Amino acid sequence: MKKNLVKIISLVLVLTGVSACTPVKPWERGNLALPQMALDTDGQEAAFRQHTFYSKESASGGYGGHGGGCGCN
Amino acid sequence: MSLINRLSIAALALPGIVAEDAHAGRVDETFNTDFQYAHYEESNNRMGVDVFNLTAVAPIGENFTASLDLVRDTMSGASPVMNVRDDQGQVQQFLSSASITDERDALTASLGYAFDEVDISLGGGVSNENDYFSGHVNAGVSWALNKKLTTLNLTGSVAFDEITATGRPEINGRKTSQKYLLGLTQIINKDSLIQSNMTFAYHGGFLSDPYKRVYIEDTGNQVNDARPGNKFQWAWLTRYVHHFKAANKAALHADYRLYVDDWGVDAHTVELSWYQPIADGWQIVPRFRYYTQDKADFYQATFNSSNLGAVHSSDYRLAGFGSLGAGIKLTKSFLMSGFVKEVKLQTAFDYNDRKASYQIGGDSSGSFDDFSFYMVTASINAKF
Amino acid sequence: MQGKLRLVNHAFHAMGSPCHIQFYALSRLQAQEAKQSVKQCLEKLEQRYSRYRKDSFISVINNGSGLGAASKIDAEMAALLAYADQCFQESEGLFDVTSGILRKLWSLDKTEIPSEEQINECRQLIGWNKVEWTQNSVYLPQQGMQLDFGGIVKEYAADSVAQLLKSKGITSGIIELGGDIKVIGPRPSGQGWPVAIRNPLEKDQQSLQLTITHGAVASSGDYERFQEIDGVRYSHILNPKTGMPTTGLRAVSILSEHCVVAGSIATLAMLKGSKGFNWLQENELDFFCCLDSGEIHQQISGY
Amino acid sequence: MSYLYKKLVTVCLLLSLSFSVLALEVGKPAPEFSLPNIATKTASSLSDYRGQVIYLDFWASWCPPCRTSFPLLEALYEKHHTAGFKIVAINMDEEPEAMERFLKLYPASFDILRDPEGEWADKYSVEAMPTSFIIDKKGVIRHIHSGFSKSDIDEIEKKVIELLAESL
Repeated sequence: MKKNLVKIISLVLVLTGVSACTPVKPWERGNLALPQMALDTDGQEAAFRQHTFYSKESASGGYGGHGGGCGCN
Repeated sequence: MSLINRLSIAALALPGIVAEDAHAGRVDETFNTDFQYAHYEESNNRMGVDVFNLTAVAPIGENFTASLDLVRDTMSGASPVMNVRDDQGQVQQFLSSASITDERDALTASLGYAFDEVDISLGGGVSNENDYFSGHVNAGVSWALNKKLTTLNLTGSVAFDEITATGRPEINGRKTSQKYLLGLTQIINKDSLIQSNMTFAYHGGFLSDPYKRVYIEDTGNQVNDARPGNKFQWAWLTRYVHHFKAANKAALHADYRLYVDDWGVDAHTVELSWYQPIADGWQIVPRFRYYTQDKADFYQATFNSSNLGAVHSSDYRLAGFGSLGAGIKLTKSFLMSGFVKEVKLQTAFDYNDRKASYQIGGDSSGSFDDFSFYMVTASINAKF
Repeated sequence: MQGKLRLVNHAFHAMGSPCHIQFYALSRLQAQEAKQSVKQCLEKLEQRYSRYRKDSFISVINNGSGLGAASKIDAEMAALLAYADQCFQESEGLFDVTSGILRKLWSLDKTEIPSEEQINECRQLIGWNKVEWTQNSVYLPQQGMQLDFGGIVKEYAADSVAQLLKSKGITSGIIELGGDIKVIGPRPSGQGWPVAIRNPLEKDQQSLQLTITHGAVASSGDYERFQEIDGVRYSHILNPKTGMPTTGLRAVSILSEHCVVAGSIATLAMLKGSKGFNWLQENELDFFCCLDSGEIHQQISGY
Repeated sequence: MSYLYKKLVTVCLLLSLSFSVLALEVGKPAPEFSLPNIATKTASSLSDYRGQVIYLDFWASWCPPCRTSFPLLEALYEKHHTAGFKIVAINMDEEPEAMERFLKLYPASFDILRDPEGEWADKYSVEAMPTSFIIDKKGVIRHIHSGFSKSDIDEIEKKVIELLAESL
């Protein structure tokens, strides 16, 4: 049962993610481009924290991937 | 990736061909360097770690980006080896001697290439400790679609580890791990975005901890930690970021991660951080973390010969417990227009309390494993 | 202030076919220098990769086949081998740069179809997976094996010449080497360059008129080089797995960013024989093709 | 990943692929506009620049390539403005303060106009930040450039010189 539950949830999520967005024009990304909005500011600090938790707990994974930000160039 | 892209990548190696400017993507032109010192310390002077980390990311030409990461860890102090049940029937944790110090050096390098909407990257690295060597290679594709509002991420990595445990010559365990990530980052509106990633990890080989043992009560003997020869981990992380213009352009980061593995561990992680800009480049980031996991099927604090089984472990990391943590980060950035474009200073302090009683649905019987730890980081980043 | 932009037309012969370049130069000197560098570039490529020249780099490698000693190679040859390998994988073995020797059986003077034994004997010497190559050496293990970069080098030359002229400051121009076309950049007015693809049925009648501002066009198929044996028309594209000329498609033209990629896809489509037309559609390629039946199809969106 | 799961992901991706609106093309006349000029506080319009070669740039302070472009554009402007070359930089920042902080770090003597609503960015169907259009003396768009990296300035200068050489 767990496997299909996961699939349904992920489908719902992907769909909402795709359709829920009001189209943001390239020049309207000022707020999204702010450093505090970035998913990966202070990469070294995030890596150290995740590495520490990973070596003290069983769970790991999930972090990674690009996206967000100003979408320039 | 289309047939044309696959052939084009192969064609790009031909000296006479340079990627067509108009079509290849262009990389961020800033040269980025980071240096961080970090310290980790556990309660009742168990384990302490000092970490030095240097990272450099440089654009090469218009389409390539190279990155290099160097890490030096120095670990010292004791760590739990076994649990013993004393004559009052209480379980006591037995620590290794405090003298062990260990140094780990790691190097990771990667090269990225930007097409118009697709970025690919290839990388690899090695990590060396006196009893543990690890080498890994990784590859990643990031595809920006829907006018860069949606980003699909796909990464894969394979690692080969070799353990030659000090004092345990009969062990020389090899382990291979494969990790895959499928993720989607979607901009929801001008003020918020969501990222959802799933990771799948497959490990095979020597997965036990050569320094840990289990205590068999009825015979009083000790046997080595023995875990299954393979492990599958699945994690599903969702991160939501929202901008609050009224709060001086602050940003809330809310993360939730569901984790399941085939050793019987289910875990939940919640992390909330509030990025609060103050004035002229200062920013303060209070954050909160809660983690809970149930125990692995083959974990017990102590065993007896009837329930020992082929696989058995008393490693506190496989026990059932919860962890509550809080922290504060302070950053200050200087924007300049000369050769150096930005300098950013960062420092943070985190305190985490791990307790069996914090586990959701736990019976808090494992309080002997409880401990707390704090983390301190300080770093400087320069962009050219 | 430099002189006004002048259109330069230059026709010549290279790589065994008629060639023609058009470009806008800022000065007479720049035009002269550009023509000179194009000539040198093509001569160098011909000297390295022409099968007809006994002293060419490729002939040296082919003559060393089966003699036990690998030949040292440079970065460009290594990249070509890597590219040939990619084409071999993409085509599940159909695009094989060691299948050039089949041409001996189907040379233009032949009057009847080669026998079964002749074909099998020749096919023993074919097989890209037998070639032992590394970044700096290549060795053909069997005596008589031959590498043949037909279908890659002429198109690569077009890309190289375009890149060379761009580095000389020419930003507007077009190159045609024996039917393979590569655009350096749109005309100064921003308009594209007129390109015509010949109809394989009536040799002189043009059947497709395009104006392209960027990218490349490469064709494969029997516009001119075909063979008629007792009334049957045989293509000069040979399938390495059967040793026989391909059927199904009479000619294919592909549009893509790089000429070398367009060329190998065109050859690959021909090699796919009757499945070629669907293969072109499935891969959403920009193409113009003519089936054996004479039917003409085209699917051009990006240009 | 099971077959069903892969099918679902591909379906969603196709859903999200939007079709790019027919953008302005080279060879088309540049749409007329009129926007407030931050120096003169009055409105400037495209027709004010008729007979000159214009580099029209849509930019914002938060976009890194814009930081790269401003010093190079300033140098280009100083070099060619006497020959009838104009730079019109349309700022899209929501708040003027962000733009002013940027201009303190990257001073510009060419014209800066304000379009916080992005009304003209829509009409010029700007697809990426920054996007620039080179417009000839007759008001026709002759070059469209998206994104910006250091080496682009040579190609831009070559185009500007070429258009300056054309008669009206």
